[in-house]
Amino acid sequence: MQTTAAVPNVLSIENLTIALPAGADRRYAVRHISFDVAPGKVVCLVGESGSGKSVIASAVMGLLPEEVKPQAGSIKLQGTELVGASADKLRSLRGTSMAMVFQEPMTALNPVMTCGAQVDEMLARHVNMAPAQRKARILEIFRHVKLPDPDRVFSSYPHQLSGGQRQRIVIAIALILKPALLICDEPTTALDVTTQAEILKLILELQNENGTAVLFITHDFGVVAEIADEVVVLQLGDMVEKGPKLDVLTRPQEAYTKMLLKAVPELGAPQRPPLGNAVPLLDVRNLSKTYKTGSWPGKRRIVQAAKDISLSIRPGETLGIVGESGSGKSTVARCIARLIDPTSGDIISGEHSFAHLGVKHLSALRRLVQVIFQDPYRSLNPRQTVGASIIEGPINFGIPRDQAWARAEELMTLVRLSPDALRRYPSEFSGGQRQRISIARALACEPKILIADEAVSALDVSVQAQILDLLADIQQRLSIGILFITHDLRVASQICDRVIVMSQGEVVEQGEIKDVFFAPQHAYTKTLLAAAPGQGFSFAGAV
Amino acid sequence: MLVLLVRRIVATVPVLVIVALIVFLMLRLAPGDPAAMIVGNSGTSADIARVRAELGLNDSLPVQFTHWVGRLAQGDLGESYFMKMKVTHLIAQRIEPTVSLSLLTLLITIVVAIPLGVAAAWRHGGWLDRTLMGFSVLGFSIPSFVIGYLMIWAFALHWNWFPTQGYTRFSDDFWGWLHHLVLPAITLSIIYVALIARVTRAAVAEALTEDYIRTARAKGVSELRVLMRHALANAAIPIVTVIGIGVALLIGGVVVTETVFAIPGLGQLTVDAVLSRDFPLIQAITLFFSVIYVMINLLVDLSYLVLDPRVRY
Amino acid sequence: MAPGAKQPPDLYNDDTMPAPVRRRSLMRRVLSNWSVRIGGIVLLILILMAIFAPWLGTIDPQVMDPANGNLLPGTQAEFVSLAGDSFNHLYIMGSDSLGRDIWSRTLYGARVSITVGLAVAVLAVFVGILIGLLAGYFRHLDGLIMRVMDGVMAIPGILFAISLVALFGGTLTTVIVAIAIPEIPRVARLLRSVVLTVREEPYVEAAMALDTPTWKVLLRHILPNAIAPLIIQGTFVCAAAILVEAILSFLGVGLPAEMATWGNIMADGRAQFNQYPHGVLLPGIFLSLTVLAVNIFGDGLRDMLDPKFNKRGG
Amino acid sequence: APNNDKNVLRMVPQADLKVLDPIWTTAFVTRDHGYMIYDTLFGVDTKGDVHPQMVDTYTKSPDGMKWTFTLRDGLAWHDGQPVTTKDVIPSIKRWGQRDGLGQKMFAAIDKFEAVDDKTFTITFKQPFGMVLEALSKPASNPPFIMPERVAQTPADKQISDYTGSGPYIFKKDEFRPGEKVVYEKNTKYVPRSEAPSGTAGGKHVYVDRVEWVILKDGQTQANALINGEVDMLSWTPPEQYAALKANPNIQLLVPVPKGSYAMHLNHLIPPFNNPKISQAAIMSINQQALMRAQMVNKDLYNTCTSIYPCGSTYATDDTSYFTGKPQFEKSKALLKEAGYDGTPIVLMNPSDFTLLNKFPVVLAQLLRQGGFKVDLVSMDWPSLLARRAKKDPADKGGWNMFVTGWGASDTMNPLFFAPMTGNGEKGWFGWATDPKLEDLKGQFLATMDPAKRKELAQAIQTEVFNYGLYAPLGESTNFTAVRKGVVSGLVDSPVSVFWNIKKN
Ligand SMILES: Nc1ncnc2c1ncn2[C@@H]1O[C@H](COP(=O)(O)OP(=O)(O)OP(=O)(O)O)[C@@H](O)[C@H]1O
Ligand SMILES: Nc1ncnc2c1ncn2[C@@H]1O[C@H](COP(=O)(O)OP(=O)(O)OP(=O)(O)O)[C@@H](O)[C@H]1O
Ligand SMILES: [Mg+2]
Ligand SMILES: [Mg+2]
Ligand code: NI
Repeated sequence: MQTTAAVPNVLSIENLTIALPAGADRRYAVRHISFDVAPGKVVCLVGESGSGKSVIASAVMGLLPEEVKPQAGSIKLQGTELVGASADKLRSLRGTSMAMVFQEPMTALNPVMTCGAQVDEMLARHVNMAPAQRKARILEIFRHVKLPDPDRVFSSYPHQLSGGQRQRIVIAIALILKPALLICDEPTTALDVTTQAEILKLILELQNENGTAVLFITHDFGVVAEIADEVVVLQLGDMVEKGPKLDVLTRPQEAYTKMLLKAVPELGAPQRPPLGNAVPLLDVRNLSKTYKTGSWPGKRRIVQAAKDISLSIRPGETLGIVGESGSGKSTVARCIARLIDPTSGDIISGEHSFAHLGVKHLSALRRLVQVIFQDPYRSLNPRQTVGASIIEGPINFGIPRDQAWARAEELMTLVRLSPDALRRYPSEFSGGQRQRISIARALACEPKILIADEAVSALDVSVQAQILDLLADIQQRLSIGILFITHDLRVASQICDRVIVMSQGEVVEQGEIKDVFFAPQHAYTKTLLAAAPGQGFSFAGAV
Repeated sequence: MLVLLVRRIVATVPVLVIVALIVFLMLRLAPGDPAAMIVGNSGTSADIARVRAELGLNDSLPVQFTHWVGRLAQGDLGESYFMKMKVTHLIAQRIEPTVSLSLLTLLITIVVAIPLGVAAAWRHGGWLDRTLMGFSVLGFSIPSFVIGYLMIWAFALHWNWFPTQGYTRFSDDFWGWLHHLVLPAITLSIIYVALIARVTRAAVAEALTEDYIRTARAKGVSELRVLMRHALANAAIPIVTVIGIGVALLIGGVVVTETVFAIPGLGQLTVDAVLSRDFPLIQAITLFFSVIYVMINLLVDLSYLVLDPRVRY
Repeated sequence: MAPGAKQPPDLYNDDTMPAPVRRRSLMRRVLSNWSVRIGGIVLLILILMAIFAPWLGTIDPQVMDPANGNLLPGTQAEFVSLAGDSFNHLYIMGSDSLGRDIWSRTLYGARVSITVGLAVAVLAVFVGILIGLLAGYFRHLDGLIMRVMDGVMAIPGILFAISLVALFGGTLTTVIVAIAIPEIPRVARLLRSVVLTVREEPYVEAAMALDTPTWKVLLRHILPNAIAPLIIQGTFVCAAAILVEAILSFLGVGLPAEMATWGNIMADGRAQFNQYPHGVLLPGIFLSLTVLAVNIFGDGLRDMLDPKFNKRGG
Repeated sequence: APNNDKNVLRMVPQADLKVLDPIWTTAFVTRDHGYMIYDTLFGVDTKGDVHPQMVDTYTKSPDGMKWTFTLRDGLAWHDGQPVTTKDVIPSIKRWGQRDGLGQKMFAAIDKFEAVDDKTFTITFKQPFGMVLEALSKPASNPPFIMPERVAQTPADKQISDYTGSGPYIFKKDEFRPGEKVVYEKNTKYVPRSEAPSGTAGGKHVYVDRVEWVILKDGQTQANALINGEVDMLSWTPPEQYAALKANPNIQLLVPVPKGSYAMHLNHLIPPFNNPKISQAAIMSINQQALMRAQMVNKDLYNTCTSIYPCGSTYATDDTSYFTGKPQFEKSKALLKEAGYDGTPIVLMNPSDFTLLNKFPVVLAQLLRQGGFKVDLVSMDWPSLLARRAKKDPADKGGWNMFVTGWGASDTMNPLFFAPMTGNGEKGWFGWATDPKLEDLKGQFLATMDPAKRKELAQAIQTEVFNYGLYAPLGESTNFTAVRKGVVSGLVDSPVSVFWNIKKN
């Protein structure tokens, strides 16, 4: 980045160290961080969860929680020192010189204020303009961020807009005063891939237009590949590596960076053991589910979450279901596991049909099908030891306690945890470890089919890679069928034999990975694939 | 909107039927005989039997209940056993003092408690917060009659600023009305301030941890605006909900406060009616209070529509 | 390369996974809270005083000596009981209008108040749990149960208690039941809402997938996670019950007037509040102190146990 | 704020006025209300002598079997209509259906007729010695005269028209039960010319308006009086006596004679169906301790062993074994003799009734000293009233004993006193069966000779103790508290009356 040395940096951070209060998981949130952001450039901060990315962003904005304090170093915004600046000073800089876009578009906006009013606050606070002028200006920026029907949006409340639209509002707020620095803290993580692609495009466009400097935080290397000029890699608060995008992504110097890159799954058909023409373990035919919510005297609402879904799973096969949020993936999974009652259709295994059996007669299905859920923090009962959770199923099926316990110890080894861990509580484990425990719990019932509902989506790439690997290993050994639900096409392509693409409760396309992902037929599948960030980058291959 | 209102009102009917049934059974299954009470000290057993028959107390319970409900459906709540007056008339006489006391209390509470709660939430953990929470726990812990007696002793007897008892009608004399209500309203509002301040603090403190507060701060708006326009506006629902639930507390407090300050309101009427076993009166008052409670909470529910644009029934 | 960068973890060796954080035991965490400590110690002292009342300079709380009525605190006087025994007695907190020793009555009254508080809390919480579990888990019962609860809730608690005690007579059982019933819907609602949220938790779904029978799901998975809010609610119910007992006595519909309870002592004292405020204020201090201690204790517990304040711990 | 309006008298009555028909109920406060708005044919003065009130002149035949009465001039209802014998006769008849003495009188009456608008006669078929006492009866129920249309209300229905001919007019539209009762001066009332004394004499009214303010709590009553918010407390709460006495702005008066308290026993069921056991209970009484406990201050009570008000016509201290002082040993001996089996006696305590709730507590301890087992059962006053009507065994919802209070007007004459019955289950609660008592009462009723009456009164007293019917616990002085220098002119009377009061 020698070429830009002549232009003064918009943001320059030097040797920044931020201490954490006593009792936190480590002493420093970040240590010895130094990097610059030049005008018109995008600097990406990457790192696993907890590496200190957000803390840096908050420090720049002056929005650190009271108990977290910068201890050393400096943050200069267009030459103004921000460390130790007064609250008033920071407040006047916020919005005008620096602005921020946050991760959660769903919660970043005040739910009881209209969108227009929330943008207007920015103008009312910082510039002297008549209300009518302000409104004109807001409508203009709404058009600029490509919000449809700006007039309606102006008087809408956040909940009346989609996630992508809300994020556009947040961006409009951030950019309306053309700040010199824009900080984006995982602005697209919560969005669907297609929306994510649009938002990223928008940010780049606006940045180019105004020459804004952008500090972009993400843990998704696809996004990094898409957007960054420079990359800063963090590990547990330490700066591990920094440099221009291509250097870092294709010629990483540090082992940690290499490890991270290697863990990023690739979009490509992997080598999977061939499947015989075995009899399906489970046949799902024309499954539909309609939710009816609201009870008298409230209003009734009807959602048709799954329509006419048919699928089958064979031993040793991994069937993926992909689709955007709300497309009905989880609904299908829950119906198959009979955690909810399907409205119509059939679930057949051997000569049994399970779709409409009463809850008391589901034992056979319970033995056949087990589920692993997305959120590792909530899928284990916090008040039960891990061991008690694991042996619960076997005991329910009539296996003596000792035997169940012995089996649990074996399973712990299988999922690469120490058998001692059985006596501990879930809160003593990290997210990845908990997910392994969930797998062990599911396996304890010796199921033939494992349903993994977004089982790796909440995890860091490195941990995600471990779990995927573990699943593949187990499948190979036990020859079970896996129904793998994900929204991440890269992950799906890594682990599945076949995929089903769902949209709005319906199957739009299904088939082998190589067909669906590399020769998609349906328009929806095509958009989905086109929107995946970082195409053309082969991260693991770089190492 | 109108349909909604009607539906919600209709939905309260089963609740009120249950209230009516509970109250009726409670009264009839209890020992104690209004007839004995009416007859007085020098009456005899024969007198009691005569009065029982006159009041219809010898009929079977279902008969008595259908009788009562039947008349209720026609809007007739019956006549007091003692005072030959319609219970509706008796209740009507007592509404004004109770409503005045409650409204004044509510006013004091809202004016005092909400700013305090917001301030405490803002300086979460600071001295203001601690003092306020200390006060609020204390407010919950001192029986209101003790507070009432101390108030009378200090402000009415010692300093002579306020009357010790009684009530003046609003229409007769506004200042007299206010003069008579200041002490009771303050007494009654203490526990209520404690409650609302606490809830406000908790709700605002929680709102302050929300992402949109960070967004607001990132815009550089002033702290006061962050507190009022963003945090308090979003905390309004729990606060209003508790104000609604607090009506039950308020009614309980009214009974005690009216006794201490000899305010001729519904609270006193209740105690009187219970102590004299005036069944029709007890039934009517309880039903009346229940209707008030249900209606206020209906109002609270409806207020969500205004306070939170996300709420749709 | 930045100094101190760590080696990448080996994908297949679990030893380098973040070391498990040892959770401090719940008990120790709770006891480290100042509110819990202060509230707990005060409560403990009060309970000990109630238990050891006979050895704390007290006399029979019922015996009276009308000639020694309305003595000021600290008076030493000759006590002549109706039975004719006489002895010298120090009236630490003075005497009431019948010449009964307020200190003795207050200490013995602590037994009643604490019993009422605890019994009401236990009763309300227990019945509330049953109803809440039923309503929260068996959705078809929910409508009916909740309408009944709404009905009970719509009757102002004090009115209900006054009526019940007045009508059925002031025995300890009636008073406890009368104070507990209005609290039940609140506990039931709380529990129901907890059940409704907890039953959506993935671990409950997982338990269902493991073929765990419903009653076991309720007892093992749902109830334990509802315990914290219930204990907190229980402390507040307990505090409220102690106050309500006093209010009932104050209104003349509480426990029998001759029984030594804080409410009765104050009800007796209030007749002469202006001349002899000690008859109300001294037992009042004990009452307030107890309620305060229970409230502070509950607040402390809430800070420690409430999931809202304690996001991932559980 | 202080009530400084000279024309408005604000006072706290003895209790809350709920029932407005003084014939229908015996409640003291309803009787007081009756004296405000109604007039009676005869009144009694403080000495107990009877004087004509609405009656101008009367004559009786020498044998006392026929009486003729003439109403005085100027009597008018509040609505302006004149009072005539058409009103008087149904009024007295209605009263005669409810009142105990009235019932006895009508049992003896042969004819009761109007001669003209002003004159009526009563003819007896058997001797009845208490005509004037009955027609002037100050205690509940006094024979108030009501308009004909009102008097025709059946005796077991409450009246709903409150037109009277007394010195005050009841303001029905301002009546708020539990809050206040308002009376206005009856400007058309013509008082008698004699000086007022008791319920007799000239009933002059010097204020335009009397407001009864209902305050239940003693402390509140005292506070209100001290602050001048009310002018007068009809019955000073015992607990407030000392404070009010010490207050220079308050004056304490005693316009009404002392009241008394009595222990009543249930003679229908064991153990008090045995007179010996009843006597044992009476021997355990310690009047001094009981009165001290209930009345708080020694100025407020005295012991009195007679069943009649001490100092009144019939009172004597010839009270058989009863001394008012505890005789525990004798009591125990008697119990042994009678074979008391140790079943606990159910003593009812009206714990909400501040004028009665301490007696039972003390009494229980005394009875235990006297060898009884006692089950002190607390309840509120309404429950007590209900329970005392139950004839079941004590352990099945019945009762054995309770304490209640009476006015001097009740106890001054054995025939006025409701509990003085020996006719078994037809009688008052406790249902004593004592033919001798009934016989003595009959004789008392028939004679007009004062000396004979005195003799009979003594015999009745002796019989009461021998049977163990009930026992007096002592007398209490009921002070009326007024704002000193503001309120004056209270009339001494057997029952509370509120005319002749001046305010300045
Ligand atoms: N208020 C706080 N109190 C204590 N520790 C904190 C606080 N805020 C952050 N931390 C700690 O600081 C470290 C860095 O957190 P930060 O939120 O910056 O991580 P991140 O890189 O943004 O992770 P993620 O990808 O999960 O958002 C973490 O270990 C976190 O636990
Ligand atoms: N319990 C429920 N009651 C009513 N509607 C529901 C319920 N659960 C899900 N839905 C609706 O059904 C639709 C499908 O939801 P589902 O959870 O199956 O989607 P998904 O594909 O798993 O989405 P995500 O990727 O966000 O998990 C959505 O519109 C959702 O709002
Ligand atoms: Mg972050
Ligand atoms: Mg899902
Ligand atoms: Ni006034």
